[in-house]
Amino acid sequence: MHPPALELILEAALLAAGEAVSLERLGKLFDETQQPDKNTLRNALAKLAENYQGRGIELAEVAGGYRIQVRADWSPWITRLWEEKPGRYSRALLETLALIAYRQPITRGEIAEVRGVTVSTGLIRTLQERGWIKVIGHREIPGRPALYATTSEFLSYFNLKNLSELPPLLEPRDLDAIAATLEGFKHTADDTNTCLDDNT
Amino acid sequence: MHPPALELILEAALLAAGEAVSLERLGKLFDETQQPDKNTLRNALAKLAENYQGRGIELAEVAGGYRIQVRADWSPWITRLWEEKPGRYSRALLETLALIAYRQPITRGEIAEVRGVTVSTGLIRTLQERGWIKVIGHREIPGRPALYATTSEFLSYFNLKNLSELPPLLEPRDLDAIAATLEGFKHTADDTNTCLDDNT
Amino acid sequence: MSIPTATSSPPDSALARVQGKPLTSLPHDLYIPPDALEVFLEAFEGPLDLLLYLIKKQNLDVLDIPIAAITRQYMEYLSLMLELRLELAAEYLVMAAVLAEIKSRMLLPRPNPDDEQEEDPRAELVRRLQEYERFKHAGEQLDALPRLERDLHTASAAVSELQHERPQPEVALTDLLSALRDILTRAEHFDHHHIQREQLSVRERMSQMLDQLNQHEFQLFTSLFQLHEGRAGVVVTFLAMLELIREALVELVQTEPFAPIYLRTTA
Repeated sequence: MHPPALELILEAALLAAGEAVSLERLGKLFDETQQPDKNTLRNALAKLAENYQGRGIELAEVAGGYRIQVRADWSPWITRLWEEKPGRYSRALLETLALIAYRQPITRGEIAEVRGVTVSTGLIRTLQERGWIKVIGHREIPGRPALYATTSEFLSYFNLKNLSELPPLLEPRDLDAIAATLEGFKHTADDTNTCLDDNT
Repeated sequence: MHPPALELILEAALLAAGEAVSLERLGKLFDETQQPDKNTLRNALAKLAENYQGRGIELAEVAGGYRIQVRADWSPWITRLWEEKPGRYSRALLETLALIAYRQPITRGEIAEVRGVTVSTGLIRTLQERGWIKVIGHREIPGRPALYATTSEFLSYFNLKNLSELPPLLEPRDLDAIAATLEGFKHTADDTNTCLDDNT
Repeated sequence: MSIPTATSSPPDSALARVQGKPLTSLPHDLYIPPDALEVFLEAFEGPLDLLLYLIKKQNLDVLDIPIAAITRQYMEYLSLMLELRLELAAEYLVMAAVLAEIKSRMLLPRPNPDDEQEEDPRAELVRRLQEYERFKHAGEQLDALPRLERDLHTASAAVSELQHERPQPEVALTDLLSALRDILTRAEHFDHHHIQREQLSVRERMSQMLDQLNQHEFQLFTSLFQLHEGRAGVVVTFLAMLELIREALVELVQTEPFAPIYLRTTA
């Protein structure tokens, strides 16, 4: 059989994998003597992405590599495939996950300090089993608490390439500014806008 | 969003399913008032099949319905995706399987309750794809959660005739002793009598 | 400090009855149907979350909390939660103490009004509230990101057995057993006495019976017994049936006295 176009081989491979595949792994589909270099692979993938214009699928680059996925705005049709509704995550889980994502590496105690309530063991275990967080060390303080960080599975699951793609955190007004504001606040209580995010 | 062409919706659904989908199930992707009839669906599928000419994937009609699959003669490129060693199942998967085996029929919620951790959809799907568990009904409580039980494939994989041949579960300290005798377990399966245990 | 208790609420007209007792201390600005109250109160993620709610609800700035008013409202909610016997995290009570302390420090005259070093007693609380709010917001943003299984679905094509040489992980029965041992040592409430040899055969029969009943709508009671299994088999079948009925998975149907009894799934 005459070798087909590179992008079609990659398409078949990505669909066969059914998960994100790294460039390295895609390169290894070929005999060593015929392995396309990364640029060639990237160009072929760009071509593939173009083929998907106007269709329900798209090529996405996430932390784990490249994957073909159904576009988010097509999910109304897709979710009807399954009787079970996708799980919802509790606020406790999402807030804990956010703290680990933005503040990694972080201990359970440090998470509890910010949230004002203890972090349950079950919640941490759920996050570990989903493969979203892992222990990457211990803080050298009494008790040697585990330090948690997010994984590339976490990024891939949320359709992100890296941590810097996370939505930006609200900027806090720094403490000196807070102190200053507190001093003069009574006199300058001029604006009624109490939103924190107009922090400029 | 303007509704896209029917064959593109079907393509997205078939690729999201990753397995054969029946015509009935495809029809149910649409609102009842807009459900295309079977002929319309078949025509759209034929169009889809045409799109795949010369590509690494094809539309196939199999026992369970229609599925998109990788063409057999493209395997040389695909098989290398999986040249690694077999992975290992996670602790979460083994615990879930153990609970289903010993406490069937059981819902995901009940498993989560005992384990103290939610059970991911992916984990259940892995066990189903392995053919070790199946849905045998639904509990009549809000949400009608599926009831899982082990299959005969599960029994034959572990070389058991029936569930009562699973090691009995007593106090945790007894488990070591049981584990020690498990090595010789297969050889003591003495008779071919397939009826339930007669040791009472 | 004063920790509010269920009896500390002032008498008022009863707004709702909780476990037979009149509920009198509903915060005056809280309009929630009594049956939704518990759900509402349980939804708070902790004292910081509750405080943020009280502040936002009144359009106040986190940076300038009227500490006396907020403390009073916080205590009202807290006594309500105690009255409803919600499982209160200890942190709620700690926060009550913190608020009371700040309140009393605010009342003290400053030794030297020009002393710049003197920190506002609220500063630490403000810092914590701000910090919590950032991550509460971050959690919401995370939830709004498109994610697999809900918004995105990985596309995959079927691969035939021949192509698919991916070896499956092997599992030994000992792995299964040690997994179960882990659960047992972890979950004390796990009723492991129910897992015995006889029980397992009952469990297996329950699965078989449900499977059977799913395929035929009605099944004659007597047809479910396999006489060739002997007495033990009949007992197992009967126990399985009782267990299925107890768990409300199947029901017995009899149209009139002495008529044949049928089983069907409740589904």
